[in-house]
Amino acid sequence: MADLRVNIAGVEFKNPVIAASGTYGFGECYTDLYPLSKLGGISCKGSTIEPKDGNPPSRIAETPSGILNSIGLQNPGIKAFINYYLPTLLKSDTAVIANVAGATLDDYAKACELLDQTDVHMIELNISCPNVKQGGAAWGISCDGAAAVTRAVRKATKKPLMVKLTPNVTDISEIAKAVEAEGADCVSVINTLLGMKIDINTRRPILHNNVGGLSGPAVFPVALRMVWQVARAVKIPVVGMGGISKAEDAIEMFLAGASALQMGTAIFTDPYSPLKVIDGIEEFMDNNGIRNISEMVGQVKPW
Amino acid sequence: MADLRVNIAGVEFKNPVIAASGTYGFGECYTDLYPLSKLGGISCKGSTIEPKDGNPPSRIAETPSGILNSIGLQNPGIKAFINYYLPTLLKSDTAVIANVAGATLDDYAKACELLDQTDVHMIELNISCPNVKQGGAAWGISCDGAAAVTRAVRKATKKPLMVKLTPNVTDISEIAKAVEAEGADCVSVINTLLGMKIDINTRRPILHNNVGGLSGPAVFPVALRMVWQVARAVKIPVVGMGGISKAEDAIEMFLAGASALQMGTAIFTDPYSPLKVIDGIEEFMDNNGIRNISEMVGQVKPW
Amino acid sequence: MYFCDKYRIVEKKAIASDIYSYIIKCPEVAGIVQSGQFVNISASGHTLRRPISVCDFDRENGLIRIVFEIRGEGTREISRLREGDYIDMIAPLGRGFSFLDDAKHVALIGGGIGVPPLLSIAKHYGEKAQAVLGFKSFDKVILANDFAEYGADVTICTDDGSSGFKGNVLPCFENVLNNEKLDIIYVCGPLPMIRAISEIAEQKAIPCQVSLEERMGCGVGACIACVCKVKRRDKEMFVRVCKDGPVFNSKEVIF
Amino acid sequence: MYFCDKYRIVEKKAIASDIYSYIIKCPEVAGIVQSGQFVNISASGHTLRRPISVCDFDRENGLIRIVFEIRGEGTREISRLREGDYIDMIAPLGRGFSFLDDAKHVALIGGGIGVPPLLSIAKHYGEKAQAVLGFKSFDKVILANDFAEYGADVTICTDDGSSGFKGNVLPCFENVLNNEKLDIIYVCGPLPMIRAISEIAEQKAIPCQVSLEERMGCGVGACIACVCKVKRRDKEMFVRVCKDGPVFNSKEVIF
Ligand SMILES: Cc1cc2nc3c(=O)[nH]c(=O)nc-3n(C[C@H](O)[C@H](O)[C@H](O)COP(=O)(O)OP(=O)(O)OC[C@H]3O[C@@H](n4cnc5c(N)ncnc54)[C@H](O)[C@@H]3O)c2cc1C
Ligand SMILES: Cc1cc2nc3c(=O)[nH]c(=O)nc-3n(C[C@H](O)[C@H](O)[C@H](O)COP(=O)(O)OP(=O)(O)OC[C@H]3O[C@@H](n4cnc5c(N)ncnc54)[C@H](O)[C@@H]3O)c2cc1C
Ligand SMILES: Cc1cc2nc3c(=O)[nH]c(=O)nc-3n(C[C@H](O)[C@H](O)[C@H](O)COP(=O)(O)O)c2cc1C
Ligand SMILES: Cc1cc2nc3c(=O)[nH]c(=O)nc-3n(C[C@H](O)[C@H](O)[C@H](O)COP(=O)(O)O)c2cc1C
Ligand code: FES
Ligand code: FES
Repeated sequence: MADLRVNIAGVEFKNPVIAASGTYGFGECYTDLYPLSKLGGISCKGSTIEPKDGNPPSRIAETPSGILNSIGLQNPGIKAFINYYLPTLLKSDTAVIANVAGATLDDYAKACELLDQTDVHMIELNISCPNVKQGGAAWGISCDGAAAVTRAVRKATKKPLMVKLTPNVTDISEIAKAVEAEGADCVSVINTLLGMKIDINTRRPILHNNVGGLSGPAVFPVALRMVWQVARAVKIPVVGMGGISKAEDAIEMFLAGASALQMGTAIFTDPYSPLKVIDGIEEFMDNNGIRNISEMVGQVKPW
Repeated sequence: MADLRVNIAGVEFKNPVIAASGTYGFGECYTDLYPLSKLGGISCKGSTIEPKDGNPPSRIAETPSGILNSIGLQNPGIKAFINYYLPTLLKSDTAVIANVAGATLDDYAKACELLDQTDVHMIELNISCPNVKQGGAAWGISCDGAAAVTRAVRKATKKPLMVKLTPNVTDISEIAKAVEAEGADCVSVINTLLGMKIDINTRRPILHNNVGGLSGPAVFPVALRMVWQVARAVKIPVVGMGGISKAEDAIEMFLAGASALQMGTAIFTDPYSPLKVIDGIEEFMDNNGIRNISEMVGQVKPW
Repeated sequence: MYFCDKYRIVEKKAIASDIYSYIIKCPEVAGIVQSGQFVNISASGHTLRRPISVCDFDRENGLIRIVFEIRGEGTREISRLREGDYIDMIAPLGRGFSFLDDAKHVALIGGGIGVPPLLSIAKHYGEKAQAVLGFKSFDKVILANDFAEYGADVTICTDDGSSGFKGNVLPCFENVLNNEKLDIIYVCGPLPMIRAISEIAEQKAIPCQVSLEERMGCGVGACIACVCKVKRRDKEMFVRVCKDGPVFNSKEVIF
Repeated sequence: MYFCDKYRIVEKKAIASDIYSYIIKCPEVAGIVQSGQFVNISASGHTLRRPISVCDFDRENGLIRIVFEIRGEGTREISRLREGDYIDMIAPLGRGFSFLDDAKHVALIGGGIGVPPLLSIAKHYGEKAQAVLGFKSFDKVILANDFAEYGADVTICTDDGSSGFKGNVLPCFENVLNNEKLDIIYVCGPLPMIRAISEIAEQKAIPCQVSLEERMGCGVGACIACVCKVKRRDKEMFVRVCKDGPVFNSKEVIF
């Protein structure tokens, strides 16, 4: 019998499948179908120190095997998260990751200081939101910026810290090394690729923000490559995501070096997909005599 | 009646659809279906100063709405191109673009010097091949590198010069500005996104090169965004490509700022797709009272 | 409460040019669905589902009916399903219309493919309902008989006059307004139409419920993609069409 | 010369577990196709086509036959086509087998889904052909009768012995070798099998033609994706399986 548990930076996940930030709200929207406790964990919708309105609609568009979104970090603010959503989440028998975004170092540090006082299991630092000028993307695209945020936050909290990297860079492994050096406990790879779609009749971008983040199966090959590159560059665990929609994708991610996974867009297509992936991983492990996820992590044999 | 002609850097194309480098060989492989003269032009398989073997197979893999390739610039060398393929191509009543790759500045300059002596209509500089260590990608990912290659080649030839940019960078418009400053007559956007795929049973990357370039409809949103960014950053024409498979994609590219297009992967799916796109563009123009492609170029109205 | 499952299409009909009506056997959904709620349908080969309003339902027989138009590749794919095939949907979703217990005269104003969600309101109010339904042209007219069968007084308009009155729904609606003291108005259709009717309702101080559309990601409230702007407690804010709507009180919507 | 069009499937048969045989009406293709050539089939929803060998052809009636196994999503999609449906293919492609005019004894060695392309060779040589066909197990055995009907002497092997001889094709092939002086050998199947037979052929100085597989992009020679390594004029080089092959002289292939 395969053991699906993974331990990332001291946090135990009952299985390696985590709902990706921004696609699962605060865990309350899918409980009609199955309890949150089925998932390894949930990364909550990105929170900022103050409440945020987000971008005007339309905020989403479909593309071949993918979607573009430009939500723009609409959220009720970190205090509402802590006071209103977190208590329920902590009772739901799954690992809870707070996802934090901000414009200034101070924003990030303050939000994490507040989280430090809670029982949240982990903090994911979004330094890569492509949809708001001040959503952190400016931090995430340079080693210096990424290092600065990590440093500021590392001082503010002892919570296990996961830094989420943007794929919109020339060399993602350099950024990963920079945040590792500043004390990140793990990295999540990848956030969305910046894309665009235009309505040829109105001649306007479909997204009111003009551009948005591409996710879904279309980006999987890019995500896998980046997970592979990052996993070879750093010693801290890598949480892989970007286009995972089936168990095979999950196994590829493990082999490339991911110790756990997040799934987002696939949930829109099929809300049960995380459970199917969990089952599929277990089946694959049983069929191949693999007892522990760790036996697969990073085991790709490059040519 | 719509006029489909476009003029890019002094070269006249009878229509804006050009076969993308590496996907149409030297124009000889699809003539059983229709003559090359139906296309606006052809960008030939990338040539290097010496013949090149390319990477070991497998060299191609399918991904959701896309493909990965790692051909590795297998080609008979620039001299064979000039002596053997070019003469026939020049008789085929379409615009002929030589695509050049290299490892050193000298390679690029020498190949372009040789081409300068020929009647080829345009040179496309591939400084972005992700599939060979020395395929130019190292040049294409920094402004300095891109500028250096462009400068070296600009000295070697008076031919209209198109520089092909890689999407695997943090800020593609900076690179575009750098090559514009060095005398590039136009830019082509984008080459492939670096990706990966793993066989979960053998635990080996499917591509023998481990990683390869992602193309096809999956990348269209990223390509469109980059065309838009580059077109706003430079004054020289932009030739758009990356995932174009239908007339609607073509119109989106024009609106984002492309003056002409290249199509590659879609030809594998349907060899007639370039002709269908040409017809579709014409139909759209007729239906919308557009007489000239230029009336659409860059006409997206951002929010 | 909602479900996500595959349900059998027990009847498929092409009811107008590019417009289809499906009756779907889904007792658990039919048992709880409310007027104005919607279902989110998986379209083969597509990453996002397509939201379609529930047009009618039959709790006893466990059936719901949807009516949709082919607008793009997703709805085209859904239209390829055949009688007996299974349709993959998340349902029922959203907040539907609410009814006034003591209403005597209600107006249902629908435009094009905004007409279907109004049908189950007509069923509720019977002869109290006046339906003004606008379409592009005669070949797009749908459900006129269904409204009439439920007792509604139906007026048809078409843009080109090829069926009923020529022009949009506004003149006919003004007519209704002049003839009756309306207790409530329900509107669904193109945004300009909704906006125009809402303004009139506001002027005349008639309660008005509108059903809005927006591009959706999850359809269940998780992604905050599908927002519209409303004013609540004097504050403008984005709320979710899929969860906080699709039906809103017209007075709070900022168009 | 090749074509790219949609052609009607006039007969579809499931001939073994997950293995299908299609007979396709395509007079222009059937008129020029050669043994060992292949067709490149569009699989709905997939970016790349799937190469499948021509198994047999009937020039008079304008028919070709293909036999394929479901190996992944693309072949599964193709297997969903029904009799009467149209199949979108580019055909005929590649360089096929060549025949020896004065051959008296030829061996056809096929493994699994490598068996189909050998059938039209059997047709050519009739009783001169000895076919050794290997499969995983009895439920994967295909075309044995077809080879026999064309006059070939057929030996079946299965890995698990559930049909014919137990084991791979090698022992049976050695048997044939010992009994006859072979003029030429044709091989198609898994690479290890092709390699083993090629080595024996080389030792015994018997001409040997092999049909190779490689992942393809264009299928028509344009993209240089599908290469294999060969030695020509003392130089090792990559040549295209789709255009320079799929059939090669075993001596030149560097496995
Ligand atoms: C709550 C709600 C109820 C609806 N009820 C009905 C109905 O009863 N009958 C009916 O015919 N149509 C209805 N629609 C509209 C219907 O959802 C769209 O026509 C459909 O999504 C278009 O998909 P497509 O693939 O054909 O078009 P495409 O343009 O190819 O779709 C591309 C993307 O845009 C989205 N999209 C496009 N148009 C709309 C739209 N108007 N609203 C929301 N998303 C859109 C699609 O869902 C998809 O994600 C409703 C929409 C909403 C939000
Ligand atoms: C010249 C040639 C002739 C062939 N003849 C036959 C035949 O007669 N009958 C038959 O059943 N099969 C034949 N094959 C193999 C067949 O092409 C593959 O089984 C099929 O492409 C697998 O596609 P899939 O979508 O099912 O698998 P997937 O693994 O999902 O395919 C993914 C990608 O890999 C490629 N691929 C996977 N396996 C192979 C393979 N073995 N060879 C080439 N590409 C592959 C696919 O084409 C596709 O691009 C032939 C292959 C070649 C090259
Ligand atoms: C609608 C939507 C909203 C998102 N919001 C956030 C967010 O608030 N914070 C964040 O770090 N990532 C956010 N993301 C990115 C996802 O967490 C994930 O990195 C990305 O979608 C790639 O994974 P996928 O292909 O499985 O969706 C969002 C993605 C989507 C589609
Ligand atoms: C098989 C293959 C080979 C390619 N070879 C080259 C090349 O030699 N030189 C080059 O500049 N681009 C090459 N490209 C990139 C294409 O020209 C094009 O930039 C890319 O595929 C994106 O366009 P598409 O999505 O329409 O294919 C190649 C692409 C493919 C798929
Ligand atoms: S579509 Fe996700 S919140 Fe409405
Ligand atoms: S598949 Fe393109 S050259 Fe063979």
